[in-house]
Amino acid sequence: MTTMNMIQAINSAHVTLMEKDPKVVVFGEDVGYFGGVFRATEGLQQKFGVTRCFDAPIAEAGIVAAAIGMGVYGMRPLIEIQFADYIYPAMDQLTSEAARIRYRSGGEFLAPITVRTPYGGGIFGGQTHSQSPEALFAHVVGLKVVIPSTPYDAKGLLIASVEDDDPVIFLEPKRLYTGPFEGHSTDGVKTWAGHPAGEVPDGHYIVPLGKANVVREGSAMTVLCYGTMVHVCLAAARETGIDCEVVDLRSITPLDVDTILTSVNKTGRCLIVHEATLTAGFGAELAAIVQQECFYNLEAPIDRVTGWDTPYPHVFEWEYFPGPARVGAAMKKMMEA
Amino acid sequence: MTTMNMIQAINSAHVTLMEKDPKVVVFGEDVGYFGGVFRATEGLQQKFGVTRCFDAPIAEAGIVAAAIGMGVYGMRPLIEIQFADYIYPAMDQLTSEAARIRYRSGGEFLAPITVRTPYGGGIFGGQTHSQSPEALFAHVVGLKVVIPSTPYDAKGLLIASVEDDDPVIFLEPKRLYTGPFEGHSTDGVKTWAGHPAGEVPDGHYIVPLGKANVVREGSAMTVLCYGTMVHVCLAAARETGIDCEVVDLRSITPLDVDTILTSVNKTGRCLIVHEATLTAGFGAELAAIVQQECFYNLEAPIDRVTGWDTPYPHVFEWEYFPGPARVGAAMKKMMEA
Amino acid sequence: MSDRGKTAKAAKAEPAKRNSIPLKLRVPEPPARPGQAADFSHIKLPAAGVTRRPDVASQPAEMHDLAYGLVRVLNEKGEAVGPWAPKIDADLMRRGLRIMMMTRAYDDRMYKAQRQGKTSFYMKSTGEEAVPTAAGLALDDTDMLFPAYRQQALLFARNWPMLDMMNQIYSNAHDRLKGRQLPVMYSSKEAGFFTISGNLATQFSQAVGWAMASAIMGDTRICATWIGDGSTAEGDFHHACTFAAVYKAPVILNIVNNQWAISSFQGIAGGTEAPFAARGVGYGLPALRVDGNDFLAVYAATQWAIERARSNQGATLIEHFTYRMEGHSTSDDPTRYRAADERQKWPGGDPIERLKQHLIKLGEWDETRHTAQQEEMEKLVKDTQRQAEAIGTLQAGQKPSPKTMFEDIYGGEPDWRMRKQRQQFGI
Amino acid sequence: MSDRGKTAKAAKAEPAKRNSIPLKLRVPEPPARPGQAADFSHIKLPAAGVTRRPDVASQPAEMHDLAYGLVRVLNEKGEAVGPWAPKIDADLMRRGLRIMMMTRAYDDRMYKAQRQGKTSFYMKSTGEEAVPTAAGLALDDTDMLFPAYRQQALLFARNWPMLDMMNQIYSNAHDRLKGRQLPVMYSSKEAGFFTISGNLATQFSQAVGWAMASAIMGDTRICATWIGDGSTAEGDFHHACTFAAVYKAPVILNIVNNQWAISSFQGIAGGTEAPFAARGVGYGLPALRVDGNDFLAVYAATQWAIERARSNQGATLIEHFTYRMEGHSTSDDPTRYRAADERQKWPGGDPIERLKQHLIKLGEWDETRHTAQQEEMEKLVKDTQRQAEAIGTLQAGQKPSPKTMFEDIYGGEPDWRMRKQRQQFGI
Ligand SMILES: Cc1ncc(C[n+]2csc(CCOP(=O)(O)OP(=O)(O)O)c2C)c(N)n1
Ligand SMILES: Cc1ncc(C[n+]2csc(CCOP(=O)(O)OP(=O)(O)O)c2C)c(N)n1
Ligand SMILES: [Mg+2]
Ligand SMILES: [Mg+2]
Repeated sequence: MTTMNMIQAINSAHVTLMEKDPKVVVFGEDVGYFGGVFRATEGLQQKFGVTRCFDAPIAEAGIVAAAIGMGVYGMRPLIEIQFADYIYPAMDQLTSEAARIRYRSGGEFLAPITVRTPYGGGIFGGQTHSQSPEALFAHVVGLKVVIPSTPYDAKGLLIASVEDDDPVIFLEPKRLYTGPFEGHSTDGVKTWAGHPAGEVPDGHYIVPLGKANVVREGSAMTVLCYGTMVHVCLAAARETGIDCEVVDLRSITPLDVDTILTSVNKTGRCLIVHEATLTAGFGAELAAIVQQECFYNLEAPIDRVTGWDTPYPHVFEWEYFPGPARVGAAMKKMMEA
Repeated sequence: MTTMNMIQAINSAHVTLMEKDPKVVVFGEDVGYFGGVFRATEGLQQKFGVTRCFDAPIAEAGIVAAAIGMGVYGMRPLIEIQFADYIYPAMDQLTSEAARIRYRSGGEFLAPITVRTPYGGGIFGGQTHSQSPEALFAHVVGLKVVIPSTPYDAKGLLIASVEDDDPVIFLEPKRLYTGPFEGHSTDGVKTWAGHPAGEVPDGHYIVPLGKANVVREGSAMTVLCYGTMVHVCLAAARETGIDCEVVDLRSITPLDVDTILTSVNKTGRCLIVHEATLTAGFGAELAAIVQQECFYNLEAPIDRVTGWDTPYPHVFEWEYFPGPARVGAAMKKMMEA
Repeated sequence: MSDRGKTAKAAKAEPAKRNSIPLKLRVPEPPARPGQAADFSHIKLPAAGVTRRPDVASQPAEMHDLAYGLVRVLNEKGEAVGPWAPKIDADLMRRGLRIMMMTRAYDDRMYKAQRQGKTSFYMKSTGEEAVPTAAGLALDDTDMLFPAYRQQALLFARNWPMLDMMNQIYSNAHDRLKGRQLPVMYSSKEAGFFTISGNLATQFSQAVGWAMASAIMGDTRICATWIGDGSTAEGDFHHACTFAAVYKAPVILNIVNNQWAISSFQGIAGGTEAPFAARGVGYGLPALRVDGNDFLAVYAATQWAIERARSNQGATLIEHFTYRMEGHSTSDDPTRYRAADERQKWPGGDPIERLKQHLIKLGEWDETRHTAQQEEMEKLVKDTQRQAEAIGTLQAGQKPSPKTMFEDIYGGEPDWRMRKQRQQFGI
Repeated sequence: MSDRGKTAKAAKAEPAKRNSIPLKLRVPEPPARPGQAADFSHIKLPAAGVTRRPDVASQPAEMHDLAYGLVRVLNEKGEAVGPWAPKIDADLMRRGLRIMMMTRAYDDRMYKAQRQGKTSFYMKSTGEEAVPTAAGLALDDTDMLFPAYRQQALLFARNWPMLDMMNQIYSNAHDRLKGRQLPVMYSSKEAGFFTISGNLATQFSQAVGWAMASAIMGDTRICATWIGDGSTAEGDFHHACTFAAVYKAPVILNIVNNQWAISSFQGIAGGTEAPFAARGVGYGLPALRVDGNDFLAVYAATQWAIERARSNQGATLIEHFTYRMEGHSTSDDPTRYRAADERQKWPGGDPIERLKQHLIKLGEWDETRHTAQQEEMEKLVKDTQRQAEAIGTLQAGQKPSPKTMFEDIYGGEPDWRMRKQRQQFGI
């Protein structure tokens, strides 16, 4: 066990994977000599050589396509898209190709690629360094979508993703890289030291895809969330004093519906929180499932607290961000319903 | 009034628009001399000249980008993406650009483009000629998403879309091009002749965006649908004898929530039908809104009948397609709940 | 929001004093449309043998001219001439001829099967058979192929069973793709033939990734990929060229310029501004322009590219100049957009006819054998078709099991939604 | 699903008999990394004046050499020499010098403001000022600009108020972009300056569309666009070149090759395989390679391209060869990936210094005036900064009204969700 922040945990996952399997290859914009703009791949080129970790041209579609080709060859490419906001040029290669190759080849060819990409706001990145596009990938059958909320999970989920034979979009909440963040923009910076999930095993372990984590047990309501919002929801629960059951989904495809339904059937209330814009966000799918499966146990309408249906504005980062105040207010309102 | 099929109505919309406004320009793959693989732009190049209607290189991102540039100039580009399945290469230009230009320029620059594209199954097109990607665009704020279900609406909505200053994704249910289709794959081909909405005015008119159409009034349940599914749902209502209120949404962004809520509050039941895959499809958003806004009036869980969470398989087109049998079964089940 | 406007007054410089003429848009047009006589006068086919053959070890910068020339080996007399004439024996040429004839017979038959309603769709490769056939024979069977949809001959070149291909066309119970894909979108891992995509151009950059992987692993296998002239306009083409050049990937990038992309002539993809091969020059890739209807030229160019790739000299871009003799697909009617007599006037000849004449010239073939082989091919296709139809067609006979529809989306156990949906579907 | 396997036995040809060497991946590396001495020996700067100037009416096919040459006008003695030396008067050159100095002073100050926590981000254009300045002056003020993020000098060239720009940097109440965009992502319709995108390369193909529109409408306005060397790898670059060539769009496509893309040297974008200008040759576009640190060379090349565009000869691709003297942005530390003494050893000089020497040589400028202008610029920037800060910075002072966050997403009346969300937000 070592105390790691999320970047270090991700870096450690790379080292673990690359040491174990020579077929794991890492590339992306600035990931080689420099080690990535967020330093996630620091030291890998020095340790494993230029053909195992290298810089790529600025062409996200090309990066994903090359990874697919390598995956078809039999390698396990682990690639970085510098910001999730820049993944759209690769949409066709992800949707029409990575997600479809197993199906359309009758199961003969695979695209076992993992696409890491920092997402979400909270670093004053403006509308093109803050987006949360997870819903787009959740709609594409054939892709898996994984979102860690702690260093421990980040490493374990990343190893599980790379060892999985399916293409995985691995969204890293960049605001959590250096410490847990509860959404109080004016708070001093917290680090992962001291947080139980900041203790990370040095070697190989996995956190399985499709297993949610009940990070707080409670009886008053169920809160479904992932990524940065896990910490925001925990803060809101603490601050409101409402006995929430907070479920960190960890992956939205596959989705741990059993854990979700068990919790909502128990609490009778369900709040969904994500940072992405509301309309057709993944919260909609969660609400659709929960209302259908728990209809007779629901005591209040399911509510969603999310980013607004606007781009993520630079100066209004904190007005946009669904922080503990907005989440807490929704919790209170739901308890009154 | 002329009897037109949907292709003719779309063609007529082009003629009306191009005659009225020299700034309307039409391009796309094979749309020029040939008039498009579905013949929607037939005769336009001959009538308006090669610089008003012309072939484009096979580069969907390039086509959309060129349209954006023309829109910024002050024109109103009306472009065709040959199949909706081929729109993904343009995802970045649509999401990061067309949808954002007004916002990020403080309202100074506009991208008044309309992107027409045939979508949906029913023509044995296999998984790359049958997709329904509307949910992806519904999640992107800044885009409008319009889906007609009749020749009359197709022309009126297309004119409204082109005259709208915002970028519009205009999804044409290709299975409805030549006739209304109720989902019985073995039925003989019906034409639009005889259908009231097959009578189309020759000149200019609009069907406004954001106004749903209650195509069948009823009291037993509300059925929300669009495109081909409108006809399937009407057939299912007829075949089951259930007194459904069938709402054709016509556009999903903007969404006519008032009409939806009024209907569900009246009927107490809501079935959502679309051809796209289930998970994170637009039906999820509809369910999320309806359960929240009509919670205390709902007598049964909201159900969704959709394409399966699989690609659209060539040989199992009719097993995949959410036809009247599946829709009818869901209607009956809902009435029993 | 007050006086933001005020801050924003640009002191405009005085307007330019020049005589501006109105701008106009140029939209390229093919030389002839329906109702006009076909016109190939713009096409300059250099004589066979005149284009030089640089040493395989030459630098790309020393061979820009090759992108603007045309490698041709077979002359009008049926002789193989010039520096590119490959040293291959008659057996191999006869094999090439046989594969091309098999492909054409197969195409004709499957096209008709679609017309008879036995399947939904078909695409012929008529007139372009030399491109995949010669490349397929030049490459090792363990090299990987990333084709577009008009290289079915590659499968014949690898002795892949025709019955397996027909089962795919019919989406029947023996279709290895379980009826999922549109006809002609073959896939076979065993044959080293990558699953064809309905989305144009995507394979081009994937192939570069495969080649990079082979290089990273210190393997000896290379790969080849094909793209249509129209499809070169997609970004994937650019990514493929960029990655191939940057990492010196052992890949052969083939552009099949059959001059048409559905109804759009090659000028709409920029083919009249510069030959497609010239695109490669811009990336520093060696680029060849080859007579795609000349079996020996395609074979020789492919061999040259193979040698470069195997010796760590990286990728080669090859434009195969050919002509799409038939419609784009069964959904297309070319008389609506191109001159009716184009096929007749096309000066590049028929690849089967040209190789046949060469073999006859060499004394290695004759009309009797040719007619016999033609009949043999027709019979083979017919017999195989009978076998395939005994299994099933799209409309009749044995289909794959519908439950396969829910398989191969992910590996491992089905998740909650998949279990629920399978159940709803009744399996 | 029975015996699908059985049909699929490919009769493999016998394995190839050759000596295969293991493949290997080539990953390009810059000549020097931190801890090593900078090395520019691979860069060959031809003498000023030696590169020929083809007539504006020449065909692209006749000038491939220009993509491999380097248009240079200012020699080491500060003289303007050769066929590209533009005929411009001293006033215009002094204006260019002033704009470049203004840009540099502005960059320095805004960079510091970010370091002082007054905003979140900044990007300098130090060393590259000649590229946008000369182009901005050569173009008409009514021509349209589609810039990347390092062409701020274009706004100065159009006399756009510096205060307006600073308000954007500070996202304050007077920011015309209402605080929505990251600093440096300017936009001004009035200035004909398109809203800069955070998503690289997208403007390149949009500019071609704008130019096509101008041509369709029979207008006389042309446009210009800029892209970084690294960004040329995006598909948009390819689409821009393809559309520009096919439709002969009146657009100037500028590649600003400053040799770095964050930490990646130009070889990762393919710049060491062939000059970026050569990409244009492949499309049949006229392509120039220009000394980007030579104000007169950039001006002359732009003028040449303008003449072609205005006379319906279509697009020109220009590679401006320059050097990014500073870090990528305020988020970057270049000493982590490149040799510490690169900036000192860079042989291309400083564009401000070179134009200054030329003016002095002509007797049109002197050190005293230069120093005075330097002070004037610093004062101008400081005064303007004071004005801007009086309005507000990212952290303090007047912000745009939060309710603007919900505006300009769509035109017209807000829809149901927007009404609901505004209400939830409390407006
Ligand atoms: C991304 C994408 N865009 C459009 C299409 C529709 N389409 C199918 S084939 C074709 C023409 C391709 O022409 P070309 O590349 O020259 O190949 P050819 O058919 O001549 O072999 C088009 C536009 C597609 N399949 N995929
Ligand atoms: C689509 C996209 N991918 C990645 C990025 C992240 N990014 C911002 S600047 C940059 C480097 C660009 O280099 P270059 O084009 O050479 O321009 P320069 O910064 O040198 O002016 C990168 C990778 C982005 N903004 N957009
Ligand atoms: Mg073609
Ligand atoms: Mg650069």
